[in-house]
Amino acid sequence: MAILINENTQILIQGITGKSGALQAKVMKQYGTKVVAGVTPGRGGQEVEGVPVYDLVSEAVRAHRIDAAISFVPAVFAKDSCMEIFDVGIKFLVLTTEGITDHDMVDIVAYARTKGARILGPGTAGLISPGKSKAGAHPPRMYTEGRVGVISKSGALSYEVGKNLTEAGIGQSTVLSVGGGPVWGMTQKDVVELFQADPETEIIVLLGEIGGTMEEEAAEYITNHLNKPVVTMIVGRAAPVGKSLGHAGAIIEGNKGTAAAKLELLQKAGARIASSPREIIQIIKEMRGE
Amino acid sequence: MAILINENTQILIQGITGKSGALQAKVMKQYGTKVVAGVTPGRGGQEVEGVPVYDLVSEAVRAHRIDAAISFVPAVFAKDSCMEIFDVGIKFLVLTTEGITDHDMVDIVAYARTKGARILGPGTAGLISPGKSKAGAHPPRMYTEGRVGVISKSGALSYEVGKNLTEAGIGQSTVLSVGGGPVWGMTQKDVVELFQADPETEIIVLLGEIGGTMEEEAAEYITNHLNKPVVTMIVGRAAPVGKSLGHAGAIIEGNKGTAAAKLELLQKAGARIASSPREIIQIIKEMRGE
Amino acid sequence: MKLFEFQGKRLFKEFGIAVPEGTVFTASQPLLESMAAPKVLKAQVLAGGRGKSGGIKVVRSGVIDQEALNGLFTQIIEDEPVQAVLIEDMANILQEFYLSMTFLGSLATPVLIACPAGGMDIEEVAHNTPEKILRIHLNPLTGPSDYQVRTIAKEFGLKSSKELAHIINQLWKMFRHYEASLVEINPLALTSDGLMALDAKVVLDEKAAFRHTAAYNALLAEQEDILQTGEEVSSTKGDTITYVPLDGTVGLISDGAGTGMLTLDLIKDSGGNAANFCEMGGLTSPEVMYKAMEIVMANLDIKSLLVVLIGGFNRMDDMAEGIIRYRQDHGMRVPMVVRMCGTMEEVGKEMMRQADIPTYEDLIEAVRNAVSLAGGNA
Amino acid sequence: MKLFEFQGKRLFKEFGIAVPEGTVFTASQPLLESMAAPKVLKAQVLAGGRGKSGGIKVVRSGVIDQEALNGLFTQIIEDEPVQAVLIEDMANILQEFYLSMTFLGSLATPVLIACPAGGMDIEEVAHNTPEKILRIHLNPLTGPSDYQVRTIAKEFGLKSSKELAHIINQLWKMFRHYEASLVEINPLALTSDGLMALDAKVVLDEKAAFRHTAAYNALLAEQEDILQTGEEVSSTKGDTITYVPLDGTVGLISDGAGTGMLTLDLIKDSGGNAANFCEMGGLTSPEVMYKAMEIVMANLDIKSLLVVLIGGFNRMDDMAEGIIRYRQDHGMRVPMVVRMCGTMEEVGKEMMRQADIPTYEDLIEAVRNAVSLAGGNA
Repeated sequence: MAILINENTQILIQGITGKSGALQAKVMKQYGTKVVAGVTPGRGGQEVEGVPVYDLVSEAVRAHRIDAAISFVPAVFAKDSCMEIFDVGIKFLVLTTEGITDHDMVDIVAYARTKGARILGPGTAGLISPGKSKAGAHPPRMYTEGRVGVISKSGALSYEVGKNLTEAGIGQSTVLSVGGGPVWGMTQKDVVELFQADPETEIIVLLGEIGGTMEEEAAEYITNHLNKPVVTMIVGRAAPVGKSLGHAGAIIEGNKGTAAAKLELLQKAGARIASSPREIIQIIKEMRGE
Repeated sequence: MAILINENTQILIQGITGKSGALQAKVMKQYGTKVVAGVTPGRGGQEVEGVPVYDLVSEAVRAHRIDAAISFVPAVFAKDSCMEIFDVGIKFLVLTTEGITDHDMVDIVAYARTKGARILGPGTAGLISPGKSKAGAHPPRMYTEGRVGVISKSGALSYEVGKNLTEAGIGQSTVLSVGGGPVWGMTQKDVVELFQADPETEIIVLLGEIGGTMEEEAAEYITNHLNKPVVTMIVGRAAPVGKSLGHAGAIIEGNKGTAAAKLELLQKAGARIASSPREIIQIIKEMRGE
Repeated sequence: MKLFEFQGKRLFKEFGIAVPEGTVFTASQPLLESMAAPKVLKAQVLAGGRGKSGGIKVVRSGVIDQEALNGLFTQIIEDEPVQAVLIEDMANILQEFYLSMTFLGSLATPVLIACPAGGMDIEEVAHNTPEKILRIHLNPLTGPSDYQVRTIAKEFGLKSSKELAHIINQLWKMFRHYEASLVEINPLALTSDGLMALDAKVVLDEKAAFRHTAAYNALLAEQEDILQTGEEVSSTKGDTITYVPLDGTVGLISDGAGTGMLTLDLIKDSGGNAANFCEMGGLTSPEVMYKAMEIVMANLDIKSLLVVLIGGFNRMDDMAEGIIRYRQDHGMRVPMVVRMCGTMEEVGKEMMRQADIPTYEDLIEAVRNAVSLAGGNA
Repeated sequence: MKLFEFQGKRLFKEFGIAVPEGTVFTASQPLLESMAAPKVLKAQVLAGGRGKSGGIKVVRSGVIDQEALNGLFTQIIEDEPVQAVLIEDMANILQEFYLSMTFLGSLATPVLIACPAGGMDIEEVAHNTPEKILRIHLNPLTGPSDYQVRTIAKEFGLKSSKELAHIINQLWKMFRHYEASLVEINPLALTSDGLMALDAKVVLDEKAAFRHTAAYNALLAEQEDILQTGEEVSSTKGDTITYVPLDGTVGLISDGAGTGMLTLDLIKDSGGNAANFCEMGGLTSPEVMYKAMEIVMANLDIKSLLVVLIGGFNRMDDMAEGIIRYRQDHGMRVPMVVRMCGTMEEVGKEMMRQADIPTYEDLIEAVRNAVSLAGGNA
């Protein structure tokens, strides 16, 4: 199982001829990801790492079954390229691009919703279902197949925790980062929901950050719907308190947003609290009675 | 059962204080339709035929469970009032308004799709599930409860056929008209699909007109998915051939649009062809072995 | 409302879509100075098929004088006398494309239609090689996307999609702004000066007139000026009445398009011929009923009048009021057959009884009677 | 990019939203003629809470002279010396509302926030009577609907929604056109002259600068002119580096916000204090690594430098190149602790080995070492 991608998922890379796209095409293929097509306007007919390149997504879907896409398209072109993905009916897009404007991003998410599609990102490091497939930056050697699902906001933090888990002999079902916002596609809550439905995932590790209300929303879902154990770590406990923008930020966030507020809600929801990757390992071992 | 509305459906009337809205509120209530709320901006607090009137749809849904809405709002305000319906989560709207511009109408349908909502109309006479509920203009005495589903483009034609069926002792599950276009919400195909899923409907009567390609699309669905008998009548056989607009009309319609083309496809799809309401009765009686 | 080519091109120009330089002349307006070739002279008619009917003259050398113009003004294209001619600079055409935007009604979506082979034979191309025609659904909430433009540019064999993107985006803005039912550029020509609209077929949605009163009225007034010596416009405006004249003797009025067409079919099946198709819409007043009778009775060929009413939103008392008032004001020079049922039918029928006008219950019976009264077979 | 009130109001005016007449004065620009009361003098600072800090003076009678202005120019509001003052006509306020548009990030939707009780105490209202605050999700593909405006008008107790509709629609257009992260009108005042924006808080999305180069640059240049005598802007521009100065002695660079914050927590848990937070983003070049070191090392309080790298999209060979080049160019005046792993880590570590810079594998070990080298507890 795992969530979102597995050994059968056929993936298209948007922006495959760019530096990052080409490198990740190589790493992903080496890992075993089924990269079946790439798209870069004007480069149709070329090949990158043995993957055929098309000018248009519509040409790629005529030639291949595509289950998911990962985009390395620059922010300037992101909105159009996302719409191109959703218009052909692809239902899952990993959007690694950073620097997409907030207004473009709300348009992209609104459009995805009209098509029933999911976006991971923007600015996401992507995801890995260890031993099966990866779409994004997760360094393969830091992961091993298993039954712990890891959700992070930040990419590097999901590497850090994956590395610690793997070194401790704890395997993962899927590890992913939702990206840094301020406007997201999939949220931590959305991913918790998927892990809840995934029989292969036994324990969920939820990695949060100060600011925003995403962890609070996940906590609410956990309280009301989740029946799997959760370990959580909120980073930024030592960070200075940020200033909110105008009154609107304060009105929206209310008393939420601080590490203390998030931890309190997650604890109430039944999650175990860790303050370092090492503590995450300890708690999981305890949960497993090891 | 029946489709779209039944004895439990709670209905909101938009534009209830207008001449047509108020009259239909009365007729619908007399028939037994559960008309639970009305909306007219600026008239909040009033009552029409014992139905409470609100300024905003959001106020009505706070006070009542609303399953469907019927709108008598003038064309000028139609787009906004439709969005108001869909934004509160109402999933079925009977849009009787005529004269909505085509551009407004494609916006309304696109918006409804983003919310997973259905629109019957515009310019529809609405629908009746005899003996259970009616939302629209169908004159009660022309209908009687039974197992024939009737789909019409034109309202009056659905009265005409309903009247003939009832006089011949043939009852109906639901009778509806999708409206005259040129841009529609629900199409004949969409309604055939609903009748297919309705165990109460045994025979489907499909009433079409020359022009457009809606009957052809229904024929395709019938060919591939339907396992209930269909009787069809296409009116306008004697009408002069219309002129298409520019080349675009000809390109879109191709060889479709004529009564002959529609009848040929429907016949291939297995439908029985009638050329008058009396023939419809005869065919249904034959089908039933009467 | 169909626009003349020159009107459509003016809208194109307003939205920054390149068109050839040109001037319009009406029949009453003489050519004061002769113009130097090369020019294209194009008859301005609302009918289609102008090119194949000789309504376009290309003058490659010499001068364009009144005589050349008169050659077009004497033409009649599909029953439409030529009342205006557009004289345009001749473009240096490298390639001709087809581009239009309209609606797919039953999918309720705007559609962009594009074909790399534009020009007069587009319908044949559509028929013989349908795969050459791109039908691209446009999302009304977002408009055309760049990738959609690139899809077309690739099909057209254009190296850069930039100029095409400008045209498609501006055409979309115009389509939306003026609430057109159709905007068609055929051909969209690649010329030595870039992409240019060599023809314009624009149809505006009359339902949108309330939102564009000034613009629509100005276009209409201009058309009436040009058409004044031509035939009277046969369709009525300002209400929901649809009127189409036909050749027969049975005048027909219905309160629904579907029952109207059914009645038309039944008249024919009964051996009669309808004099017209006249449909009032499903929600109308006594005044509209009255007006429909005026329109239909103005046809002197009528031998009987068949009124088919089956009221849903329409109230039979309102309809009876309109019919009775018309008869009071004008009398009836031919026999009238009225089928009346539906909403408020008791009241309506009672009114008719008191006015001594019989009503029918059954449609077929009413049809046969009307056909027989008109001297038909039934 | 936060805008000054007067800049925000200029944008409001551009979009047809009424604001009081006013003029801006900078500290270096004397008041040439005294002005007649009633006027409102408003310190122009980017910080919030200005009203409660005495940054607004209402002069009801007499004249406004240089002395009155100077009273504001000598103020410091939340560490920000007042460098500009806006002098405005006083409005005749009947009622004060709150209105803003921003984003709900995790729902990915624009939101319109409205409250019938606007003014300085809005946050208290939000806290004490949250039911008074309307949060209306706006669909980015369609913008505000009339019924949403009517919903607010009813809550505000306005008889007609027409003027409010104009303001909300224009505010939406401005929000979208300038790609603002926030547009806030508090108070939106009902005055004897109609609805008027008495304050403006506008924050632009710096990521959108590529699309609005001229406009954003002009606003920024204007801010720099005003702030020139003030403190240096501490954050860097033009790349993905986030830099926040802190009080401690351990310089910190990370290639991810999450691991950066985790490291900050671990430094504190180890008894140390970070001198800063500096995060480079997950996809950067050797040049960015080099620049991050320049920025962090410019702080003379630093006793050790901790570089935490865990590469996904970032390549460790690129990071090593940046570090080594910086050390070649500038030397290192404090000890450096580098944790390096992830993409291309073998190559990166080999480069570091050849440059004789040790690398760590374990994060906690690296943190403790850096804290200890800075003279902390670990």
